[in-house]
Amino acid sequence: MNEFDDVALLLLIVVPLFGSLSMMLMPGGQSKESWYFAIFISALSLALALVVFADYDYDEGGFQYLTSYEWLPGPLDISLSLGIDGISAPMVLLNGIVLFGGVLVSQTVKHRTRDFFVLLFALSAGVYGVFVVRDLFFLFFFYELAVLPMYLLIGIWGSSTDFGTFLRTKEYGAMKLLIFLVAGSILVWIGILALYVEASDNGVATFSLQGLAQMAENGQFDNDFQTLVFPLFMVGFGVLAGLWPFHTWSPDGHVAAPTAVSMLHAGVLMKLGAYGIIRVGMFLLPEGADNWMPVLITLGTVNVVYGAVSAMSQNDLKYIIGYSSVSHMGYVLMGIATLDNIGVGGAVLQMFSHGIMTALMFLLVGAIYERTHTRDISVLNGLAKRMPKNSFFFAIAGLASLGLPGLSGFIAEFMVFTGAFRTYLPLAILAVIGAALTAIYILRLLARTFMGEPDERWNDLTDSSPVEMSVGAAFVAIILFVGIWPDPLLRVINVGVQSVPGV
Amino acid sequence: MVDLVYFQLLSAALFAIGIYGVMARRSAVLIVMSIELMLNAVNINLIAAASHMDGTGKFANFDGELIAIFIITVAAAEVGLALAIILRIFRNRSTVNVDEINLMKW
Amino acid sequence: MTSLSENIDLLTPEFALAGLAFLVFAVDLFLPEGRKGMLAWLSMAGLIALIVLSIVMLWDEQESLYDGLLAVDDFALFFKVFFMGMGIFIILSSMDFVENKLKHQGEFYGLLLFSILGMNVMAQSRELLTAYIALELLSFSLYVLAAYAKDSAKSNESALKYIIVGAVSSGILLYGVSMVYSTLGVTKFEDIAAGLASASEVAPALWVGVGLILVGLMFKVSAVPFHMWAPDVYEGAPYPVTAYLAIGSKAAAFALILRLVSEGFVPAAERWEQWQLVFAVVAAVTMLVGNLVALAQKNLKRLMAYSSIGHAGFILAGITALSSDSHLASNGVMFYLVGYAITNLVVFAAIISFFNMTGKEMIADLGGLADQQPFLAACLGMGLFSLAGLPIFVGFTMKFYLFTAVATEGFLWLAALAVFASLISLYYYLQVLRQVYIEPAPPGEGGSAMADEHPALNRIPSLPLLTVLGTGAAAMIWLGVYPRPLIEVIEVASRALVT
Amino acid sequence: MEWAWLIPVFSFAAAPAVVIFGKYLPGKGSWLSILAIGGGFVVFWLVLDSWLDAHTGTIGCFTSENTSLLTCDYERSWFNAGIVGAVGSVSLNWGILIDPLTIAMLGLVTFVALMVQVYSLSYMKDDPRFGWYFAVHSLFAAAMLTLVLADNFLLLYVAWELVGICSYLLIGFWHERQAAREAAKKAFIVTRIGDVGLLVGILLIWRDVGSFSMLDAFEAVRTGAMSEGVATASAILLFLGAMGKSAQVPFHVWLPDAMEGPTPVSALIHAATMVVAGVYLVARTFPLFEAYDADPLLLVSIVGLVTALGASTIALVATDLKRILAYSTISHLGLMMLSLGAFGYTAAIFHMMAHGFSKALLFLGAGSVLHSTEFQETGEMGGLRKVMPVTAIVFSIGALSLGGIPILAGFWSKDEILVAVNDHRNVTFIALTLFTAFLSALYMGRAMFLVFFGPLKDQNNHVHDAPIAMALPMALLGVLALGFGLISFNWPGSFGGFGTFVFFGHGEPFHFEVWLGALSIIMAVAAFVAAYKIYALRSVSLQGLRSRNSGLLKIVENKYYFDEVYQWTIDRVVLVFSRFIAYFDRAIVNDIIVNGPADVTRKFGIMIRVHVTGHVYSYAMAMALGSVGLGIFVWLRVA
Amino acid sequence: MAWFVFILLAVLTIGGALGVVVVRNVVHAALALLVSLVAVAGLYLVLFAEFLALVQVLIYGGAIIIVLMFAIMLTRNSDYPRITDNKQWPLAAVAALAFLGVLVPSFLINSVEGTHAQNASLTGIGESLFTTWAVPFEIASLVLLVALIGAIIIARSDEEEG
Repeated sequence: MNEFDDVALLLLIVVPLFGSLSMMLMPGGQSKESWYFAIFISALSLALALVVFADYDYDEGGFQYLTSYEWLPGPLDISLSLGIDGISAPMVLLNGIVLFGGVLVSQTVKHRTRDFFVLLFALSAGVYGVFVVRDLFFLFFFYELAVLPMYLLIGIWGSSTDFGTFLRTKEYGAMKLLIFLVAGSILVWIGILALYVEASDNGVATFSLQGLAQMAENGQFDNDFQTLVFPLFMVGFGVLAGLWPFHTWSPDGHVAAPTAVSMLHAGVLMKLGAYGIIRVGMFLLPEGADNWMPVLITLGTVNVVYGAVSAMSQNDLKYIIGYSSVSHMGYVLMGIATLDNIGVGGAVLQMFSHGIMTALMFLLVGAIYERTHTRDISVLNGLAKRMPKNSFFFAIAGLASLGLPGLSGFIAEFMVFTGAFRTYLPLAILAVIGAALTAIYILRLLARTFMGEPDERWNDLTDSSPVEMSVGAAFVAIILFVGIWPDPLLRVINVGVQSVPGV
Repeated sequence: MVDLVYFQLLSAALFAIGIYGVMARRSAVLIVMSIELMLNAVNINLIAAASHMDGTGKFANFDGELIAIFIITVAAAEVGLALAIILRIFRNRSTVNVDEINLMKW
Repeated sequence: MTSLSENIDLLTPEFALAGLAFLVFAVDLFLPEGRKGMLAWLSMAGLIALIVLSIVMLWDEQESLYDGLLAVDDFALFFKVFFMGMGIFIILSSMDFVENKLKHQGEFYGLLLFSILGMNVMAQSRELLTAYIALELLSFSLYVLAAYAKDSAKSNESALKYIIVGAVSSGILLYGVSMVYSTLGVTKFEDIAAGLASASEVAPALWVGVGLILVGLMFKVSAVPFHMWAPDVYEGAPYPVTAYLAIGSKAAAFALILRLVSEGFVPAAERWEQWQLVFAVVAAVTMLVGNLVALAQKNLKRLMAYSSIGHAGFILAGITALSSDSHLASNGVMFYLVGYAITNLVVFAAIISFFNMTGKEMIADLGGLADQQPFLAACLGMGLFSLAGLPIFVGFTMKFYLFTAVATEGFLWLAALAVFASLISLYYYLQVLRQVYIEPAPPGEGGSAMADEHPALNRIPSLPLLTVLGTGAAAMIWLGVYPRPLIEVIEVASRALVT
Repeated sequence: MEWAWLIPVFSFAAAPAVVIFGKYLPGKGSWLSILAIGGGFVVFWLVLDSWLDAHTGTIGCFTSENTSLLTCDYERSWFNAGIVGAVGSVSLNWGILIDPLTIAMLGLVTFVALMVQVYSLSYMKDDPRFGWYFAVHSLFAAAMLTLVLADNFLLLYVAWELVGICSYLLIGFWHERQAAREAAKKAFIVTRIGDVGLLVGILLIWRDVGSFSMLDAFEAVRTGAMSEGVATASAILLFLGAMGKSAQVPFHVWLPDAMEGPTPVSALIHAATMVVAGVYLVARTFPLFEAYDADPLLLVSIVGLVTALGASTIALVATDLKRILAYSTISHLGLMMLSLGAFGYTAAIFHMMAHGFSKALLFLGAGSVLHSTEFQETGEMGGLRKVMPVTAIVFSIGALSLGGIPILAGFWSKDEILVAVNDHRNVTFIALTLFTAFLSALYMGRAMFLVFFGPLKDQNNHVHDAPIAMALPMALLGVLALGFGLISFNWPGSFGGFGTFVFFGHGEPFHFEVWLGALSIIMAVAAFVAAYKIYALRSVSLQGLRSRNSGLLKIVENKYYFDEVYQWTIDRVVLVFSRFIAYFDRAIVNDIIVNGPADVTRKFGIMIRVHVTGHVYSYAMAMALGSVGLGIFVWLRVA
Repeated sequence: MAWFVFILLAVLTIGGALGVVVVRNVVHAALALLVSLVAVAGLYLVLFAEFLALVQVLIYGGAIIIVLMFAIMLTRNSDYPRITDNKQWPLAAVAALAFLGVLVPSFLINSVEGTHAQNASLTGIGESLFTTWAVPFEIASLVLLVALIGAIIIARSDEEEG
């Protein structure tokens, strides 16, 4: 290991944090300058993420880039120990990509730009942290850090939805989102406390993940305890993963959030939940996981179908995407719950692909909203004429989300199905049907919004800006790449999934 | 000879009366008086205990009386301060009726 | 028999502090009006000197004076430094306010110093009467300070309520003392432990007496149901005094409780386990009531009052978890006290400077603050997040530490409840934050814009307040990210406490 | 032969090239895709050739025993789920499977695609999205060819979905038209429903066999490793997919609407190639269908028969030229399915090709008619043979061929089907099949005569014949429609007749049931004569007939109300359900379950705050009671 | 004899106390308080705590009652006649009785059997007051100082501050 490898992961966390703090000290007001600086920071972090991902040795597998900094010795034994495995590596990459894209398209943020980026970077630092730490305390620390800026990000820069019939103010969305996520995180917190207590009763008082995982391996957590505690993590993290029926924050939150935040949130943050279930729930409480998986997979299936069905009759572009996120996270949960190496692998791949896909969608919707100031698909029409590139990208993203082969979505969903077919046949079939439902709302959206003759009111509509274009193109490229040649991603994921106990 | 317990009961009764006064009276001044009753109950208890102690040969100290002295001092100070505040309120609001002194609630 | 002069030098800081107070009074007489600001600097300089002095003199002292009335140990030293340092910041954040809104500045600072002296002795005392007298010194100063805005009806009222309820509580406490004395004949903490340990053949008067003493102390920390004075006094008292109440007197009372419990209860091993439940229940009720009622508040100070009640509940949960075999709980409590003090300082400094600018104290008035006073808003926001227990601020770390301690001592349910309560608290903190960051500025009384009616809103806060805000915020983040140094100091302190 | 994979790759390469560089190239890069498909066509000949002489396994390819299937596994992994080789891991390799069926399909697809693309050159020449059109065409060709070559179910499914999306894009090509949009959506969703069956079936097989390779599946069936239940279930599920793509009742509704797309598209996708993918699928997975006692085949034949009959009746009364052709397509697809269901494997494939050429021809003819008349209603036409002779001729060839006039391709293939049905199914089947044949002759005649015979309306005086770029492909297809049937005989020489080339189990030489042949000839001729009298000479009036069976007529004219039923289901069931869920999500889950507790908590706070009365004596009271409570608690706890 | 004295004084104490908390007129209440306090001083005598008795009479009977009287006079206004107990007095009575109910048994159950009271040596008290209890003593003086200053600051009206 050269010295870069020792600090690589630390840098991943520190760079955005540094960005956040240093921008805090920058003079406010000049939005352009802060934007440039933000691009610089996020590019840096993307580069780091790429290097880390590329250098991950998937033949060797296991945790790599291991480093540990003693933080609080003594009874609590907390240390900032870092390392990524095949599951977290793709997530780190995902965050790097989406963050970069999000910052690029945040050019449109003109009001209190500096504060916006301060919070955005704090958030992404938290996300990186969750993915790279191997200590329960810090995992929770960064988890909360990733959640808390959302309130202001949505509250200040968000937008309210008002469809005569029903009104959702951004304040409501923000408050609901934060309360929900924190409510979830307190379950996690309680679970962590329980784990620590149990561990210290068994002689080893520690928050270190691998220490606890070791104890779990030695069967020092008895079955009842695991069965009792696992739901805390399942639901607690599940809330963030949009687990039904704790999903309602997600459409409202996404709708209210500004573009970049929706991208990061639907693209990366929701993955934190699923990741937490794997990393904490399945690694530390394998038996509990085993006992609870039937419940989880059932809920996941409900997610899939419920999300798809309720997306069908939405009229707000963002609500459609929001519900589709609920539906797609359902696949992730299902995949996790299969406890089958392909299923879980599919879940992780789906996390990645959905991250890119949904980020792209929010980006494009954001671009549309910028210009038309509406997201009502009964008002929008014929945008393909006015914004051809935007529409083309949207079509690709939509097709990816309805699982068209050759696009990233297909392989992930397919793997989830495969895993589920092995384990829970009936639910798997339901899920396949749900996948078919996706086509309905996606095509409805495409037909209503992009096809047809545009109103004259859209005559002077401009296509998305070069920046948005390039970001969109990049995302489309990724979607295609993963869909056509997923191996670079999969071989990493596979080794990661293999080390999950019980798989 | 009167047993300690009777003094204790007496003090208990005095204390109860005092706290009743605090709870039941409306005039701030009367409330202060009732507080004095409570403190006296304390003193009775202490002194009685102090002077009954070494009968059982338990220990011979008069800390109780000492404490009582301290308490009397503090009580005096307390009365002074409380009355000063009451006077101030009377000057500002021309009432010492605690029913009317509730600008702040909930 | 010990003599008056024996080991007297170990009390030098206390005498010096008293001397400092007298000095302030004296100088006050000769200072012309308008130069009274000097006094603040004088007392701060004195306090700094005293901090240095006590650290140099008392580091690693392990003495017990006056056959066990007073302890001079690292625990006491820790709290001395804590209180005096806090005093400095309180003075800093009160200077403008006192300057513009109050009379008798000299006495203000003098009384402040006296009350700090009272706190110091509270942290040192190992005997009921000493503790009580010190407590009264603190309380009296606070009574006076609460009434300091003489012409404000609210201030008078708060002082009256405070002194009456306070007197009742000290009456109850004293009655407890008398009962303890009448059964044991002594009033030292360790004797209480011994008595409790053998409580089977002593009169129940002992338990009841101890219970009444606890009532007196829980009044000080405004634990439910002895909390009702807090909102009124907080609301009525002058702003700096409110801050002082929230931070200082609470911390002092907890210092006393810490010593009382760990010297007077914990050693009585299985008896303590019986008593733990008492604390646990009070803690649970306190954190719930405090946070729930806070949801319904409109007035900033009142909100802070209820929030402080809620936090008192958390700390009491920590007290519950005190045990003879681990320092985790005592560390947790002390860490929490420090973190809470710093966070509260920041929050209060922010709202004090807002009050200095506009003279408003309702939550709704904070609207649009982020636009006129970004720094102020940022500090307030960070403080509130920290109070709500979110990273990267000390609030998160201290809560995590404390609740972990509580959980490990077998009170997982209490820890879980605490976690839940802090979720409730998040809601009302966010309501304030929403005003500050999201809502537009409300129109002033004149109907025109707030900023026009209160031009001060466009000026930066005064230097002392900026100092408090800056250092406070920095400390919040530092302790939130890397609390290890502090915790190591605390470890030393609690080793002096639990041996 | 191991180069067969090039066939799709050409077009796959062409598609993005046209999209990206098209606008800089002459002809919007259309020639790129034509070149690509042309290359495919060439390679097809090579493949065919190398198969016909010595189909010995070449490098990387091997002939599996017990089947005539030649597979080439290129050891190029597409993706590996799970560590390669670890238990339960799934690795997917690129690979192709070649057998006469494949080769036949390759021929059909490459040739028709080539023809249609050439045709489109002039047909679409002034369309703004000219380049895009060709790009999608290439993509479609590539996907279709992959579908044909796939050696494993997953690859097949992928290609299957891709052709689906291409058809979606092409149907909706003129998306400015509401109808086109809806048609495209409908096509995709309806087929998608079938695809659910397909995917489930595939995964079911995989679950049982542990591999996606078709050979393994067939092997498992052969050795009985796959239980009858699984075999039957998966066969039926696969057939669902086939029904979707091949527009079998009740999934046929999308095909007529698909006529909203450009006519060449209809010719290629909705006549010759994509719609027969279903037939191909059934043929390809025939082992599954005929395994054990071949229950699925009965289902297949029934569905086929119903489809054939129903569609032909509708075609009889439809007035829109393209729709007539569409329903005729459905009906003929039905015939193919029927034949497959009746073990008429060879016949089905034969008819598939014959029909492919003829129907493509008809559509292209129709295309040139619409192109220059700009009408779709047969009522607006008539007598066009005077102004567009070439078109008239080729159209008539196609019509006659499908109508089953001897020596034209359609006749032989239909005859084969009749034989198969006659051999394996009961008399009802054969009777109805014959009736269908008669009907198809009738509506073909009707279409032909309505359009090209009778008096010429002077609104059509300006009409001109097809330009060369359109005429040439039609001509070539015409030749095939005319002569293709001849390859079914055993000619002396290497080629032992179609039946010895494409067959399932054992190849049988061409045979001919005289009475059936005669019967079909008579009926076909009769039908055409009748049609001539009715629609060309107008000497026979149907008014009486119409008025007598007006009720029946109404039903048929309304296409048996399938669309209405579906519309109703969607509006009244699906959307209502969806709205209900959406409402439930907001009103119940959100406003009650979510906001409820929050509100309750806040209200509770407001409620209990009154305990701080503001009266100092009640504070004292609280202290007293508190102390009492604590005292009592201590009594209980400590004492 | 001692019993007789004790009972007499006890009655006076309780009576006076009750007078404080029930009578309608504040001045009478103050007088009742005086009675009770003096009776308490008497009890101290019974307990041989002469010094305490002295202090009691001086400080309470002397200082405190006088101050209270002053306060009453200063705060006297028209509504004194109707000042009585507040609305919650019955509840208060219950609470007080409950308190009593907690205290009494705790004294009765195996209480300490101290018999004849002892005389405390003044010297002893003085001695320990200036050795062991030196610190509390000094702090107490500070408490008095604080109270003094506070009283002055609060009570002094600003207009006569020039």
